[in-house]
Amino acid sequence: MSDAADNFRRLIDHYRTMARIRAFEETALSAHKAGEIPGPLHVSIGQEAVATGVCVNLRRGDRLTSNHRGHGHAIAKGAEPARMMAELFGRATGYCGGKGGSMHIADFSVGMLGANGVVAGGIPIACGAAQGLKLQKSDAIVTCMFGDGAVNRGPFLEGLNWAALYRLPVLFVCEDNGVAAFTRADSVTAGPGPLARAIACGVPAESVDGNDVIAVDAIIGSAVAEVRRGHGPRFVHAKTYRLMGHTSTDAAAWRDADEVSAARKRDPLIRFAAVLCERGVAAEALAEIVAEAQAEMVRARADALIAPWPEPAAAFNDVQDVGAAAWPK
Amino acid sequence: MSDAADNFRRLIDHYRTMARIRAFEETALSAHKAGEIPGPLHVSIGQEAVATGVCVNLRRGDRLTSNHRGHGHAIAKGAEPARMMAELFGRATGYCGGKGGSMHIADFSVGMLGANGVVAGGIPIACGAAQGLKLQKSDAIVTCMFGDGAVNRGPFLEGLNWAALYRLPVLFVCEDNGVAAFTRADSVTAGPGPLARAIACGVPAESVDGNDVIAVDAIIGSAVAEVRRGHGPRFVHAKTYRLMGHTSTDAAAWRDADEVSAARKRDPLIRFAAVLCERGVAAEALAEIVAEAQAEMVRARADALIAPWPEPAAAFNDVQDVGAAAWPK
Amino acid sequence: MAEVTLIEAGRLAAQQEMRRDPTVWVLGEDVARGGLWGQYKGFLDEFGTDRAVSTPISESTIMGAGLGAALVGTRPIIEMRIFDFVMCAMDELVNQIAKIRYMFGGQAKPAVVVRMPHGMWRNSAAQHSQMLEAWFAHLPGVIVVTPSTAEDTAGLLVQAIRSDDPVLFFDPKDLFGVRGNVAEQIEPIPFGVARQVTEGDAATVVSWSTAMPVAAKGVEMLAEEGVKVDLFDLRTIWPWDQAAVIASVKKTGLLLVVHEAVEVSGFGAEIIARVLDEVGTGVLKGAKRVAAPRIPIPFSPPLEAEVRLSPEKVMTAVKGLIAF
Amino acid sequence: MAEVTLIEAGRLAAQQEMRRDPTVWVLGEDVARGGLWGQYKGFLDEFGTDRAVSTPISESTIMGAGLGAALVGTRPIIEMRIFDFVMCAMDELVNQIAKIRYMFGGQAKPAVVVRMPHGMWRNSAAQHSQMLEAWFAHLPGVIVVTPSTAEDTAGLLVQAIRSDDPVLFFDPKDLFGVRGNVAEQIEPIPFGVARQVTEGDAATVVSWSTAMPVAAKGVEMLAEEGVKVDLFDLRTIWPWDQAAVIASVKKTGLLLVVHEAVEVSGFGAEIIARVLDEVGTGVLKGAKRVAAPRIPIPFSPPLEAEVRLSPEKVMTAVKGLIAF
Ligand SMILES: Cc1ncc(C[n+]2csc(CCOP(=O)(O)OP(=O)(O)O)c2C)c(N)n1
Ligand SMILES: Cc1ncc(C[n+]2csc(CCOP(=O)(O)OP(=O)(O)O)c2C)c(N)n1
Ligand SMILES: [Mg+2]
Ligand SMILES: [Mg+2]
Repeated sequence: MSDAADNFRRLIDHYRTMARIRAFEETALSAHKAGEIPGPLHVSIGQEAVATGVCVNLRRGDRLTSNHRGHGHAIAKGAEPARMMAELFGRATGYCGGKGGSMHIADFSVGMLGANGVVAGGIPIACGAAQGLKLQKSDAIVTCMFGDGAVNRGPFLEGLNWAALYRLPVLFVCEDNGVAAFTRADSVTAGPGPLARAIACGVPAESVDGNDVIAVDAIIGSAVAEVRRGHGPRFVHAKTYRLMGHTSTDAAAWRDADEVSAARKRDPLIRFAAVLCERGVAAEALAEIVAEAQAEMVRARADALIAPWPEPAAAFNDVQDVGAAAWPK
Repeated sequence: MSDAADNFRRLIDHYRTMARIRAFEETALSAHKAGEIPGPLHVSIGQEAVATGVCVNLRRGDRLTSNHRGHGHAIAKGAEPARMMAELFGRATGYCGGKGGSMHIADFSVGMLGANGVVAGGIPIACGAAQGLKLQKSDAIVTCMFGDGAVNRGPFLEGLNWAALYRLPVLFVCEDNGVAAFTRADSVTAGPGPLARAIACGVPAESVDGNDVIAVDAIIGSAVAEVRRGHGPRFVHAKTYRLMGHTSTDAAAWRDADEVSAARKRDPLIRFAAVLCERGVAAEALAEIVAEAQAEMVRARADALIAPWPEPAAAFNDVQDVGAAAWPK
Repeated sequence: MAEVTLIEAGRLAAQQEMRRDPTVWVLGEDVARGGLWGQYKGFLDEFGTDRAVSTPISESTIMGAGLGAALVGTRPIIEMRIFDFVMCAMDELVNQIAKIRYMFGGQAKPAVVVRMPHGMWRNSAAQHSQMLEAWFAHLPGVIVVTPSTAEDTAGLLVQAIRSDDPVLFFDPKDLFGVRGNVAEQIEPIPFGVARQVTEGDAATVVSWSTAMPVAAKGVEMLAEEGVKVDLFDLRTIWPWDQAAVIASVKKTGLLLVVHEAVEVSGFGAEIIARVLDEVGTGVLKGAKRVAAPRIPIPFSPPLEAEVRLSPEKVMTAVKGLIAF
Repeated sequence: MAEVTLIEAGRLAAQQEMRRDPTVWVLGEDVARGGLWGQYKGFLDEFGTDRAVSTPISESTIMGAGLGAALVGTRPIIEMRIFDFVMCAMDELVNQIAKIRYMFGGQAKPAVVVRMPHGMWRNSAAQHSQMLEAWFAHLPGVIVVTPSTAEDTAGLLVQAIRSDDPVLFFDPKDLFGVRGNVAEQIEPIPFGVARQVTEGDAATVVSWSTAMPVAAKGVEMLAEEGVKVDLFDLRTIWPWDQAAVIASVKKTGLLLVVHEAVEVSGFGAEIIARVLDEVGTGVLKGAKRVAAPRIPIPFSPPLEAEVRLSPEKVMTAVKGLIAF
């Protein structure tokens, strides 16, 4: 097949991935509203281009650490939405058998080493995973996703210094949606920003428009190549926007309406659809991709709803080997 | 009095401060060797120009946080060597009544908010002290001293970002002696170094030869002026050398002999004595300053040796108000 | 008097103290917006950005800066948002705040209040549900406050803010909505004084924080069956009201401790060991704990239910003690 | 068999396992130089910079990187240098390592050993002397190892390195110089099996880590007066050998727990509460603890002495129990 055809297919795949992430989270939101999903739910609606553009450059054996807003990362890395949805629903068929929920989805079989409920919690873990892989002479790399909030936590400095020091195969991606919970990133981050911090810790860094999946794909593509070649860690700062509130129950009403409506126009799915149309993709073809994605997630929701709950006794499994499967005294 | 005379007196004072720090630590080392001082002892021999050049620019009401290698900082800030020595000896007359020892000397009456046994432990404390002072509309500033080892701990990033964000009156001083315990700083610090990190966190920063007391005095003088004017934090990276081992029991034999002997030639006291002689100070005058300093510390040692031990019951004081002065059950 | 929720009671107490004393201020994430729980609603407008400080996600520095600010004479309320995040600030809490006064021979006055909403709440899973208050009873230098009602939250928070000792204040997440009557002028409640909830001879039941309403319900069900017990809400576990509990055990001979935290090495163990030490086996005829198994908190409701206390478990335990 | 010090026994155990299994490696500060205590002497030369990793002073990342490396199939030994510094890495330990297997429904295998030399040692003062092992017994997801002899250090460290569970290994600083005989081929010692040191009917004495030699000395002095007791070294406090202790208490009826850590909410409380729960007051006639007051560790020798255990205190406590 020609390069052009390859490239074209890659773009369509981007769109499909983004549409699936969007559909997954919209479905999850509505299930949450309907009381089908317990616990807090952080959706990444508006940020799909980052997850997509990053993970398309990764192999299955590559590892990924994520944060509390990680559905997109998991789907893009190859996790099955049905098992993710079941996990959100707290069912036995979920990735963690219902023990984790939204903030702790992991699928080790596709290298997804887990979401994390602690901001910046994944950074040291990613460094160590890379160190362990290097020790075992693996050619796999580790991608570490975190938000703008994480750059103000200590492990950011420690981890970047660490990865640079040992020339570890880590790709750091700061998914900067401009806000941490209910606080604007620029109101709590002094100095020139994440990029300068990464460079100051010895990690080569670049910025990208995180709402432009083609740009993300390109910049990550070259960063991944560098990392895989053994040139040490790379850092990409992807600027994006969180269209929804912090959690499913937050209306984010404190944000400037103009800002939000401007951001809606930069919605990565809408922008990318326009690009694809320009390049000759029929609107119907895109609509079909969206419809398929929605159908997949509706099915996932329906399946999750009738999936079995975990046996109560399962609460005592997988604590640790010692004293397993019993009330430990 | 003329500016020149003022300046000259300032230089002589520098020399006296440095000589006193040196004499204190040499005396403490020999007392430790003689078994008079229990616990670990970290001396800053070779680094006296930093403490001296920094603290000469501070007022009594200014605060200072220190680290595990803080005798020099305390003396330069105005603490009494006799009470410090008594503390090293674990006596009731020591600054902490014997509860702290070398790693926990504090003298709040001169703004010395304490040494710290945890690397980088003083950084958040300094930030908060500055914030508290600012809240109270004080014009006092806070100086935060730490080593090159601290720049690889998380609180470094958090604290610098914090101080820059709230434009706090903090002067950060990285006393870079090239080594952290038994590990070379350059072997564990990636990227361009502490200066770049500070700048990346939004704190204006400069470097100085930390073995040149005049240079330290000058650069700190202008940094302090900036900080006191309300321009926010400043960072000074002072390059120096630890002439002795990590603790009193470490011979630091792993270091290159040539490196150490080269460093001995840059001994800040020797270098500064040469400068003073060039400027017309008689060698005898300097010798007298040294002799006085030594006599002061010999007296401090002798006094400490006969000072009373704390009453055993004092162990139960100053834990907290609730349940004070008794075995708490 | 106003009937308010527990979280609002805390807000009123902090507000009262900040109005009274200009050295009191609060720092933590999202404080500008009123805090994650609305516990500082209106503070930014009333007290300004210098006293209602919205911070970066920098727990080490939130905690350590609070300490530093106390060292120069202010009285910070350090807001940790959710208890579990204090794990990012343990050096500052354990090695600095708890020890600084002692290490420096009394020179330092670490007058901070550290607020840490703890416990299970709406299936938040393992990293957002922990209760480790027992750890801090084991840590010299700190006060450990564990209220369960709106009234106690208000009075104890006032006491905490006025205290020169560092106070670890565990807000009970699951009880934020319970209501109580808070006075116009909130009076401080002293540390170490238990609140007796019911009276009876059959047994002594001791609880605190989120376990209290469960224990109370169990005790109520027992009462309906004619079994009357002394029920105490400790309110603070360090110091804790040994006198009240011991006096009661001398009457009842039986002791049950109910807490949401893990049973193994929880504070219930200390209460039992201490009471036994004081009264001996001549007096204490039996002692049990109703608490959580030693497992992390699972997400899924049926799994979480395995960890949760229930009035039935409390009832069964008391009956077991009596039968024994 | 070689007679070696406790610290050397640990070194031999780690060396043996690193020779046996190429996925085992060590990371921590000053490891290149052999570690602060010489516990990795020669490792750099033998295993190279990839398996004897000298790190920056970045405790959060030392701990978290160890976990990450375990997730991809290696078995790191995470060296914390001195226990107190683990406070800089508590999120990684408590929220990540201890919970990850559970949260992820068994997908993760956090096979790490975290070595944390703890306790008082040569007047190191409050920030370098803590013992908080009881905290980790209260923390689901981890094993807590607390050896007191060279033999046990060797055998338990081998077991720890081979364990798929995360193991918190508390090296006893004050006992680094005690000697013992370590076999050419070190066999693993299973967790949760106490070592019985002496036998007797008068009382049951339980101890671990640095308190063990003190307890043993007290027991020896008692024996000289004709009072013979069962003395157990628990060796691991989670899991702990409940069967052995309970069987002994059924014989003696009296229980003394001796630990260096603070008495309040220490692990002694758990042992007493648990034994009482199992055997009842019909069997358990008295229980006491010999442990530290709830104060930070002071620097000065006469103050530190107030906190330290002594054989006399052990003797007095046993006699008190018997007289009671
Ligand atoms: C250490 C820590 N502190 C606080 C929180 C509470 N919290 C959860 S998400 C969040 C905001 C994170 O912002 P960012 O990293 O930018 O990610 P985003 O939510 O924008 O995707 C906060 C403060 C946490 N989970 N962990
Ligand atoms: C958090 C922490 N980790 C480790 C240590 C042990 N330690 C004490 S001093 C030291 C080296 C510190 O180096 P640096 O900051 O450069 O100060 P220096 O000793 O060179 O003056 C280390 C690792 C500690 N005290 N605190
Ligand atoms: Mg964000
Ligand atoms: Mg240094």
